[in-house]
Amino acid sequence: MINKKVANVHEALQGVSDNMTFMLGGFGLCGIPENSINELVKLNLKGLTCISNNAGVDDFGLGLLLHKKQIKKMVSSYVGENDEFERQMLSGELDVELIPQGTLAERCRAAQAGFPAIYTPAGYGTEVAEGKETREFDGKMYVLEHAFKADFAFVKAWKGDAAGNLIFKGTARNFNPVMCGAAKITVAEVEELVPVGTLDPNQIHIPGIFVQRIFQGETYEKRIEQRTVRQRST
Amino acid sequence: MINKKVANVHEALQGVSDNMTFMLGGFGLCGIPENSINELVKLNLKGLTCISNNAGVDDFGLGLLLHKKQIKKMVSSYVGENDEFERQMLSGELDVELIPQGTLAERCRAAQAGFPAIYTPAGYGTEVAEGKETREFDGKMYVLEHAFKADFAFVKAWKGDAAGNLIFKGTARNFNPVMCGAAKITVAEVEELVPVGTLDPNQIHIPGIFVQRIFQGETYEKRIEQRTVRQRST
Amino acid sequence: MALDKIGIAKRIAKEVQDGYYVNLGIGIPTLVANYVRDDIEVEFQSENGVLGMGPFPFDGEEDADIINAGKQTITTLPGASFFDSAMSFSMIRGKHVDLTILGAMEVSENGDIANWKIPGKMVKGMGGAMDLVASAENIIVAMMHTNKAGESKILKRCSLPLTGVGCVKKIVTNLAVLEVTDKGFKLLERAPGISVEDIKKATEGTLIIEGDIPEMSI
Amino acid sequence: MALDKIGIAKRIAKEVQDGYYVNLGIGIPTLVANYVRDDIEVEFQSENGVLGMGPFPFDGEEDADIINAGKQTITTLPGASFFDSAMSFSMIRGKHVDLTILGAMEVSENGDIANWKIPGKMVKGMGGAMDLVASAENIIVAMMHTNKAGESKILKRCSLPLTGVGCVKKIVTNLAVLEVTDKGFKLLERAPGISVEDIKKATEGTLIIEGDIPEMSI
Repeated sequence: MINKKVANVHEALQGVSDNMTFMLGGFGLCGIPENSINELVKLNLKGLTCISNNAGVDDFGLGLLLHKKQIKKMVSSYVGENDEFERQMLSGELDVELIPQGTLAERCRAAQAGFPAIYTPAGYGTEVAEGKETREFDGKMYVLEHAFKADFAFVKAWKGDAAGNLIFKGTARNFNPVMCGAAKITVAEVEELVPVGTLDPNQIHIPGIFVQRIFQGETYEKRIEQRTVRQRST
Repeated sequence: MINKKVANVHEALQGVSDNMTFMLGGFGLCGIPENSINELVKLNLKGLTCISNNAGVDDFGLGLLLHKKQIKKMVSSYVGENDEFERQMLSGELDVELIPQGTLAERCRAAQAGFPAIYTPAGYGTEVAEGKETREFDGKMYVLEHAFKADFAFVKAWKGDAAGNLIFKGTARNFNPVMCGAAKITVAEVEELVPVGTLDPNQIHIPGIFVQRIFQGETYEKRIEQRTVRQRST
Repeated sequence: MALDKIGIAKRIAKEVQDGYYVNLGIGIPTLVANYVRDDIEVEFQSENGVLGMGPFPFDGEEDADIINAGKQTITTLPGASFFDSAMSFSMIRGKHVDLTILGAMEVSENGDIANWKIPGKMVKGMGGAMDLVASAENIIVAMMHTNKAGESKILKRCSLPLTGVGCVKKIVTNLAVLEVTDKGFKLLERAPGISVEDIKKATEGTLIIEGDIPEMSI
Repeated sequence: MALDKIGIAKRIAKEVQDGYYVNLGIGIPTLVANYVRDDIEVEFQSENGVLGMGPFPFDGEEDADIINAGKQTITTLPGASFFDSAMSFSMIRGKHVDLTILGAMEVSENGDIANWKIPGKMVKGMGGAMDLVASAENIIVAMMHTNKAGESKILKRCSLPLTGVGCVKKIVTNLAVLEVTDKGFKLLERAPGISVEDIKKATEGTLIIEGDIPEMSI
């Protein structure tokens, strides 16, 4: 078993520097690598390009990096729910590349799986396809989209082991699995680091080969963005 | 819950006919849809095109269809271990398209995921790439390979439920998941059909949306091709 | 009387058929789930990675790890599954989802839709909408017929950046049910108490009126 | 004396480094696992969908659902995982596997390899070999230096249909360890008791001999 365990978030983030490109898992605030993000805030890196489906909220997730103006460019599919983001974007301080969510997922997976590019129908005929190569297959039009290139991927899993194997919970899975192995170095933080051999080999979502470093996160706030409930009928 | 359960293999194979293209899961004899194959033999369909990593052995798996000369064309990555196959191929009775194993997997996944084609480095510069479009990305050459088109996919899972959710065991997983939803109709046979709600939603390998029909196989021989063991030290 | 959001959701719910996998967008579409007939089997997919969504959780039973694409806490029904974003869009791009219901800012008579950006003002992003409209064979748009200023959102050509081209088949607004045809918007139904004349006034795109237009039953 | 298959496997085992994920082909490569130093951590991947392979099972403990790419029954070690064929080749194509060891019928001095087809005679297929050689940065070929008729399999140009072009970096045969360079096969080591002259005779491709050629230690 090849040991990927590192002591803490500090050790896990060795080698990060200004102007790097990062992938960050999560959908909204669900399944985001909280500990890694907080460490990036602490390290006060600048000029970052962040590939992440969303950009957090004003005071949580990637919003924290935005507030300190650490991010130069965001590559996302949806960036609502964040006033500071909107301000920086509309003022031109922040470079934003909005791309379809499925394209975002598949450009990550292409990097993970060694594909240089993919053809997707998403965005054909819209400004997303402007300047991009398009092509017809079987009477339908597709846009050529390239694999991402990133320095680090930061993902968050539910459980993991020192071999780097990961299991995700519920919809906190989202982009995390497709970002594993899609950057030069993949850092996984987990809620629970379990002994090697306790995870069922049939039930591992991401085999450790896609993960370079793994650590147990210290705390997880797991903030809920839209708490919606129904009343119990009496 | 949308019910995909059918009573038996006979009902599961409604609509199959001569000259159709089938995908069949399995690697060697591991994880092959035994019940569906046996039914195809019984139905005595002719002129079939079969997309399957291997072609069974002389008296088991797809070898049974070969013996009855039901197969017109095989699309596979490896076809050793089958004398009748080799005879039919070398004599020209059987049309064989050999393609790299990763290409086979990804042409299935492309069909499942709505991609028209993929670029893979596998086979570049070899006869596999002859007549195919090639292209350079970042200094490396790739071959354009198209998504498969198939009428039925026959897969075999370990456990499944009436919603069509599937779980695979060990290396019997192999091509089965990537063929689900990659044909017009996907037929899943399972060793054990469990009540809906008993499978953990976090641990489902293939969600039911990719499966049109599911049934519990009557018997599974699960033959071992190369029994290799070590002796207990005394 | 023009329909409210619930009325639109109720009318769209009638389009949902037995055995459908349905993707619901944020806003009015989310409400549709509440009004689907209970004698048919339908499964709801959300692009953030869940199939088989159930109702909102009871107070106190929310799980931060189980949300829908609108980031709302949800529950799952028996037979549900969770998966990653790549597999989620395999379902969408691979045409495994039978019906997509989403909102729009504008729709044009050739079936174009705009719903993700107002240049210089608002840019929330397209989320999964571009993938959905590019691949879904069956798209219903839920929207108000006019904007707050009373201007039509049912247009000859969209003025906003597009989300997809030539993809919308059916539109349910607070005033009408429309079908996108080669010749323009074919008026299928009127909201209760709304006249054909009312709809004509609220529609900038070509409106095709053939014979008597029935009132919706909701 | 020329090495036997086990000797070749033992020599290749010395190329395996701590922390490597290794894909072993069928035949001699499979034997390599038995001779890797036990003070380093290595994980074996098999393209049919397993990472963390262990030894063969004890008699009576075989599981038909747990095999390697050679269809042999295997076991797994703690930390192992199973996955589908698409993910397996994501590991391979995505360059996550550190070392690929495979057999060959022929290798040419520009690094081409042929190992899947003898036209008109034998066509077993390429299995995963074309994917492996097209993407692996570190490929070692395990093979006999000559065929049964005594003809060299280390050639100027391959005569059989290729599996991959310009991809082989190192070759371990029953006679020698060779490195593929711009100028030809560089002789790195001799098998015990085998002379440079023996190797010259058995090699059709350009052989580069610089200085004293050490004998292998196995």
